[in-house]
Amino acid sequence: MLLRVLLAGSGGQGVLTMGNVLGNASMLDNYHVTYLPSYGAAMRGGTANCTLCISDEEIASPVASAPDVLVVMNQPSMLSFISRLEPGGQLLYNADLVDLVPERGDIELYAAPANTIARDMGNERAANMVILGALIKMTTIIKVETIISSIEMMMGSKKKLAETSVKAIQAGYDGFPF
Amino acid sequence: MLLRVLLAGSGGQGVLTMGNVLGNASMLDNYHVTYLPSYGAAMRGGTANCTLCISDEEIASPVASAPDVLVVMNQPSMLSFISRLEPGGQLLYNADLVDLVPERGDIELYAAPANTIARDMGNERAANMVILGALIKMTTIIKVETIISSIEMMMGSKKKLAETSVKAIQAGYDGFPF
Amino acid sequence: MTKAAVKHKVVIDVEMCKGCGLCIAYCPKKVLVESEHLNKTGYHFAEPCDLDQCTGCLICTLVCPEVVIEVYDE
Amino acid sequence: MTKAAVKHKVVIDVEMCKGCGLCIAYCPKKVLVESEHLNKTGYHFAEPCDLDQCTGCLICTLVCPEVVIEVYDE
Amino acid sequence: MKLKNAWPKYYKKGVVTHYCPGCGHGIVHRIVAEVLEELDLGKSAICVNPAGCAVLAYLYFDFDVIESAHGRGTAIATGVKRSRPDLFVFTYQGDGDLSAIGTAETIHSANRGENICVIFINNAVYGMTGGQLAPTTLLDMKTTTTPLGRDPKYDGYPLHITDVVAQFPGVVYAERVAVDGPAGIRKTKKAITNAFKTQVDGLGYSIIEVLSPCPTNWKLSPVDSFKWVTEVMTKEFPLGVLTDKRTRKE
Amino acid sequence: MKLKNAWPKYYKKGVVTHYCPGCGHGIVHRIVAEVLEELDLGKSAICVNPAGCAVLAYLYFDFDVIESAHGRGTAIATGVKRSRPDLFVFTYQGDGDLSAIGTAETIHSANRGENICVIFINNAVYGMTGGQLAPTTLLDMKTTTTPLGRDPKYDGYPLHITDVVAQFPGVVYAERVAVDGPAGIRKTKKAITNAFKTQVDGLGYSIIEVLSPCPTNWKLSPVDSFKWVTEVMTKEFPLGVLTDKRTRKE
Amino acid sequence: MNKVFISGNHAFAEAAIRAGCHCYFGYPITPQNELGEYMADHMRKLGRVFIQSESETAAINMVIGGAATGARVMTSSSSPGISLKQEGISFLAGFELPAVIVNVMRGGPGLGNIAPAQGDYFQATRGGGHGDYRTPVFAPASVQEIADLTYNAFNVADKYRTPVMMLSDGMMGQMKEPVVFPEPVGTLPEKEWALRGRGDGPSRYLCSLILDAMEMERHNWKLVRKYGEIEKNEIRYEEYMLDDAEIVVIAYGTTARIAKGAIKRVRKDGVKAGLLRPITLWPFPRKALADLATRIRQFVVFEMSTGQMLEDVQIALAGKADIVFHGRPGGVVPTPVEFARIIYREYQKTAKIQL
Amino acid sequence: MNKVFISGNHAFAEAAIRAGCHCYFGYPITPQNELGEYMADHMRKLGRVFIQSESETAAINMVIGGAATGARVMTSSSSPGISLKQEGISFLAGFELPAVIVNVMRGGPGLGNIAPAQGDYFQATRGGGHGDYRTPVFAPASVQEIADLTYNAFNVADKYRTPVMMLSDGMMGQMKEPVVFPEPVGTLPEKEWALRGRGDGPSRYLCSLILDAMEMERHNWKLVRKYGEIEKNEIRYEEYMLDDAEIVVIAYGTTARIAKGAIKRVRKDGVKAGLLRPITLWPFPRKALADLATRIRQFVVFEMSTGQMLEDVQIALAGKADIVFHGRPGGVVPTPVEFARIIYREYQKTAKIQL
Ligand SMILES: Cc1ncc(C[n+]2csc(CCOP(=O)(O)OP(=O)(O)O)c2C)c(N)n1
Ligand SMILES: Cc1ncc(C[n+]2csc(CCOP(=O)(O)OP(=O)(O)O)c2C)c(N)n1
Ligand code: SF4
Ligand code: SF4
Ligand code: SF4
Ligand code: SF4
Ligand code: SF4
Ligand code: SF4
Ligand SMILES: [Mg+2]
Ligand SMILES: [Mg+2]
Repeated sequence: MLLRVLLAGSGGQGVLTMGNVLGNASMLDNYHVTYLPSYGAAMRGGTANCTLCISDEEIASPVASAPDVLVVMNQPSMLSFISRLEPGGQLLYNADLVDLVPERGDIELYAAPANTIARDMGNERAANMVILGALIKMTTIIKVETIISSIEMMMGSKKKLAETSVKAIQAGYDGFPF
Repeated sequence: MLLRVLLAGSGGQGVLTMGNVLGNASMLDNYHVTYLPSYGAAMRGGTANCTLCISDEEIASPVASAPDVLVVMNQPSMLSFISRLEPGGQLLYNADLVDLVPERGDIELYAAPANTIARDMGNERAANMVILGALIKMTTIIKVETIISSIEMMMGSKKKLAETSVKAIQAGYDGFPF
Repeated sequence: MTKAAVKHKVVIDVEMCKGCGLCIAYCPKKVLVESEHLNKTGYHFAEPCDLDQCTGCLICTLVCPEVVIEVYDE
Repeated sequence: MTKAAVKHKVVIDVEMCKGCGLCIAYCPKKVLVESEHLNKTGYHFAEPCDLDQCTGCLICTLVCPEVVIEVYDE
Repeated sequence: MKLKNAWPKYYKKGVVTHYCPGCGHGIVHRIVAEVLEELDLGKSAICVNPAGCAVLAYLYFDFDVIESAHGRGTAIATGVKRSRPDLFVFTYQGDGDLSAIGTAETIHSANRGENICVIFINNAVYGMTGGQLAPTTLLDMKTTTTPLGRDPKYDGYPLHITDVVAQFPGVVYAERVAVDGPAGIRKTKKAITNAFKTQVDGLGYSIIEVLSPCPTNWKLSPVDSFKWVTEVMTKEFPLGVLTDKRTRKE
Repeated sequence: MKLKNAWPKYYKKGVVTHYCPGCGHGIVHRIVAEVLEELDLGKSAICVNPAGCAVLAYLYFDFDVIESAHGRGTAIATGVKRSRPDLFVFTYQGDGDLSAIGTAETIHSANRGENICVIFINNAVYGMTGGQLAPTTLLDMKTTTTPLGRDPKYDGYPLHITDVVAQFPGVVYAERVAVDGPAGIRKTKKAITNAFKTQVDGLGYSIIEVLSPCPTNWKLSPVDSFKWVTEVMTKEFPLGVLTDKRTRKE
Repeated sequence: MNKVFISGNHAFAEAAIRAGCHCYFGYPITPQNELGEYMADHMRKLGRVFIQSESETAAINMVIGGAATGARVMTSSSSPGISLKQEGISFLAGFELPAVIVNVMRGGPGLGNIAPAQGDYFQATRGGGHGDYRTPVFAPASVQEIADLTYNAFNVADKYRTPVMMLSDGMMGQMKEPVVFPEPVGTLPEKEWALRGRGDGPSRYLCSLILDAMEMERHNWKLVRKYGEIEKNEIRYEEYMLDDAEIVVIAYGTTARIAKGAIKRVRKDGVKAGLLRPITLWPFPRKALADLATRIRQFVVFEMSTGQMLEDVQIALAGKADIVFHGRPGGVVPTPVEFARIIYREYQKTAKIQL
Repeated sequence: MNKVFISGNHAFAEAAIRAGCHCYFGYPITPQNELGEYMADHMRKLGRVFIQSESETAAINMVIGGAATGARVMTSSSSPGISLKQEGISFLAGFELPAVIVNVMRGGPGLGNIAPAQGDYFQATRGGGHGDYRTPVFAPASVQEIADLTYNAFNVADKYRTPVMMLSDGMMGQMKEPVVFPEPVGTLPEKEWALRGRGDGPSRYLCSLILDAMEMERHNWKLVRKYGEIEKNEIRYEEYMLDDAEIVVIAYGTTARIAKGAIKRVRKDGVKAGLLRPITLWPFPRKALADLATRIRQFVVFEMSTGQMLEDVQIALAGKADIVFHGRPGGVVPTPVEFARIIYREYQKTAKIQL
């Protein structure tokens, strides 16, 4: 099994954090996993994305020209990446910041009102964690408990932040599909 | 035919000029010729030397580990180079500045009171040219006329200097063996 | 379409605007505001609201790093 | 061999001297002169002539780049 | 209906820059293009680009540009100007580029009094590589390589390189200005105009240091970045003319 | 019979230097050895040698020495001192080494206020390579690469790099002295003593610029070279203390 | 479980710290900035040395200074910055000073770009600097291997008194993978040659200047003997599915792991492909390749360059087998599918020949 | 007769001036100081440009600036200084800017010494700089050839828009020989690509930064095609007594002329020895060597290094013949007698085998 996930959004949306939490969790669940962020000048424009490859065997390339799963946090990322999604792949997007989804018949679509949910929970910046929760429900390869311990492992120091993140992940997990 | 000449003395004695005049003359007489000076840090000490290879065919190496002819202008150079002279080779030295000639049975010795002669001619600094005159008389491969035109070619601008040099060369040429 | 009352017109290329807010902050007449809409690049672009106040002083164009503001005399 | 009359002795390692002439020029008592002989390296080395004049001021040792002058008290 | 602010002739139209929102580079770029137009230098201009956030300036400038290896701008400019004294030659450099790796080239091109102009964008950090310590970083300022703030004990002091070269006889005009609001931007344009004229008049080397906001690495909003330049940065780097030898007789 | 001038403990005995007759290097070498002895630093000293006529100084110095690539002395000294702050570290550099190819290393080691000493031998030429133009060459002075004399139009002006670094907060002691006679030599020794003490006291960077004769490339006798330093060179490079921050409170 | 999810750039730094690296000197350059930033975060806290130098040139010379005192020292950069270190690396080799130099390669020549590439192979293995010298070059193919080989690089550097190059690329530097780090070293090797002040002993010096040509030649041959030792003891490579292989891929670092993916694919279709992955690029596993050539006719070389390691393969195989080269320079990261296609194609060719 | 008795260093300079070199930028270093000093004497008088730069790094970047305007430009240095130019040379290659770079090699690594050596062969032929590029390398073996090849180097540089390296050594630079110089060039090639200000045309830029990997790759392959052209058209070598040769010496520059002397000697004793002297080191005359290998078994490689060109010979002969290497690194200049001894020895061996 090899799952290639591409997460995309704008700089401030915590896309890389999402990827790191997921990658770390995959490690905890003893998968082979690679995480590759966009880097350098690419970031200047304000967009950020990262690719995760999760597998039960050695991973050849951390690059995914055609990912199996695409997660987009805003409109511009939707436009730049949807065409790369593997036919039959799954698309999960942040319904609050994406109003236009280009036509593609050959993929599964899932919308998540991430900002709304996060806002209702009192911290809109946790929208990425809502999406993350939804993502693992959707992909079913990582246990939610693992994600949570992954969060605690990575944000251990920042108790407050960890809690809200965990709440957001739960919300996204329980809420999916919306 | 290949003649390898090593000229050695102290910085101020015009050893390199000597070599250049001889090399230039060899060219004028249509020989193959190479001139290789000591260079760089070696000069700091105050000694100077150069090697000429004069031949009627292409010259392989401008270096002469064992020259056929050795010309020394002062005592230190005598000490440092005499051992390198090829057995059967010719040694020409400036008798005025060399009082000790190490024992070597297998070479021809020629002394020239270069400074004295030059001083008598009114310019002690021309001692190198006196020796040069003696050298070509001794080696017989370069015509004295050629050396003279070589001088004029190289010092053309400095008339005065050229004249004294020519006079000194003649003196050395005519005087040899002393 | 221009409104008769307005003496100056300020045109912002909203798609090229990066929503830095400098024009808004430095406009002496507070003519410009941040739109609640996002442009395609995802920025809350600047837009004129109270154009009647505009004196055509060009300060907004002076501070705009993206050179996307045009100011017209009627 | 020291001369009784002399209060100071100046010893120059002539073989290591480069004949730069600095000691000769700066000796306030003109004690030192350039030898007409050459050392093995070919330099006209410095040598004391009028040692009686030497005050042991050490200026010669101060200016000598080769550190080859020794000055002794009797 | 008349357009009051005509598009600068030597600036490419319709290109979205790669700069972060509120970055000072965009503003200085526009000024450079405007001054070249006003002095009618665009046709003979050659700009030497830096390695730095402005590395892509050739996509925006509409006059001839040559890129440089990081820090070597003034050496390249020297080569261009010596080879073709009739061309108008200037470098556009960041503080890392000009005052760290390019120190020797900066000092010696200035000391030779090369007849070139240097536009020196001081944003107190390495922008392009992600906000590391620059020679110009303020004391106690946090950067990605001074996580606890710049400590003079280890990292040295903010380097005032423009003040250094201003003292050289070969440096004819040097001024420090700031992109921190409408007034500062106007002064910046005036200063760059003076510098460019200095070369046109064949007088020699000129350098304009521009204190310029880097909201991204300063972690401030563009508007706060402008304020920070005025309130904090100019305390370490006072504005003004550092030398003006234009009237000096040869 | 008592020897009045004992041999300097940290200077090798019986070695003929490769220096030309009357070269200033030999004199400064001796002074360095004497000061190390007087301050009892010879055992913990590490000297960074230049590429220059002094490249072979390790054959004469009787303390630990590391050679440097041309111009990089202060970078190497920085590495040594940061790694082993307990060692006494100084560089010995020529004017080409320190103020041409080594400009960036000189400026930034000084600006970081490294706790090292720099002994800067200014003889206004590149001695080792045969007397080419140095940044410190005087105007109109003939060298093998300025056959008609240094022309500021092409070759720039004499660079006063010690004055430059003296202004840095990290530079605690800077003085210019001259090897031009007994008095100058005594002053030179005093200055080097001050510099060495500065490091011992942990105060930071010190640099001593020594105007030093190069009879060979100046084409003057050793005695005339001394005179030339006094009469000509000190006009361009005035002697004196350029900064002294030793009493500054941290 | 002390497994951590970490990037290659951070792994270089953490492994160095655990190997007892006492000084880091470096200058920022993408795609390896995180390495220096990690050092900035950790070294001073540990009472060790971090300096962001004014340039790469200064950094490599600070490395010389630190190494001269016997400390373990590291610097890092990417392609253009590594070019600026070449004079210094030549000096390190001449001085016989140990140091670890990390090159996180990017696209070139010139400013090029910041994408992963393998265009500095010649520079790393042939000595981009002047004079007769070599530097051991390690080419990790995973973040775990970055940790292990960096840790080991310090030992090799000390053992042979030589600069060691870690040759990686932007993808390796940026990518995160799970890593188990080696334990921090206990005591470090004693270095009697290090300069620490003469103390009560004789004075000493470190220099690469040897004016006498005969002596210099002796020094050169001494270095050659040392390099011979390194060739004898330190060659490393990985063999992957070679036992029954009829076509062998030679690739290192990023291209090697991609090649593995390709081999897995083609094996599914019965194509008997294998991989020999050089882990040390110098010394290059020439003998291992020569041995393969006795039974295998067909070799494919994959590089993210226009063909540099290719020359080492040519020298190793000495005409005994056919070599096909497939390169993707300039920052393009090839895919397993792409490599698989090449392997199929070449395999068919030989197959035909066999009929 | 316009024959002059002149040193190699001066011949480099005079030939450049006659080739229309408009700018010289350089920094002093032994053993090539006389080159820059000659330029200092002549260039300004001719209304051309001479600058003694603050460093080799600055010099190579001034070269970039001068070349960008379309002028013919030169710099020169010796081994350590050439290492400092590597980043700049990589940029020249990336920019595709023509320039002539002279390396008068000395002993290394490190500061080494100032005696003649051939230890920078790898650096010159493999690109000591970063990224995928090559530079044509000419290796003169006499002062006359220094003049002729330098003159030609400017044409090659312009024709292919590439930096060209003149690889020489301290002996060549210091030695004087009789030389007849080529006539000064008339009109120089028009360079439409040069930057001269946009004037009334569109603005242009010169850059080596190509962020898009695909585009960068295209650029890399474009360069490779260009290098292919150079390999097709510019390979030069000298054949000496090869017709009946049974043992062939491969050597360049200084070692080649010494080898000739050795061959003359051994020929006297009926030893059928010959010489193939590569004049271009890159592109290397691989085919010429391969052809020889079809009839000759025994090759001897002479270098003043520990074995660098040796690898090009190995690649060229691809195992088809035996290769013996004899090197004298560090500044030692071998003698014809010494080389002759090696040739005898090897010749006897093969002779035996033939029985
Ligand atoms: C030789 C070399 N070293 C390092 C780099 C990486 N680099 C590119 S730009 C830069 C510094 C940018 O800072 P600055 O000059 O201040 O410009 P800014 O981005 O802040 O405008 C660095 C370190 C490089 N490209 N080349
Ligand atoms: C990289 C490099 N460039 C050039 C040289 C040649 N070189 C050695 S010393 C020197 C300059 C010496 O002048 P200076 O530093 O003033 O010392 P001095 O000999 O005058 O005491 C030069 C150019 C070198 N060794 N290395
Ligand atoms: S022109 Fe002046 S008043 Fe009008 S919007 Fe711009 S800044 Fe405001
Ligand atoms: S200043 Fe320009 S970019 Fe910034 S918000 Fe205003 S219009 Fe947009
Ligand atoms: S000690 Fe004084 S007086 Fe005596 S010789 Fe020396 S300088 Fe002259
Ligand atoms: S100063 Fe020293 S070297 Fe010079 S002449 Fe006197 S003793 Fe000799
Ligand atoms: S990082 Fe700073 S300097 Fe670079 S573009 Fe962004 S704001 Fe401008
Ligand atoms: S050249 Fe000058 S500096 Fe060098 S040793 Fe001779 S006198 Fe001293
Ligand atoms: Mg900056
Ligand atoms: Mg000097």
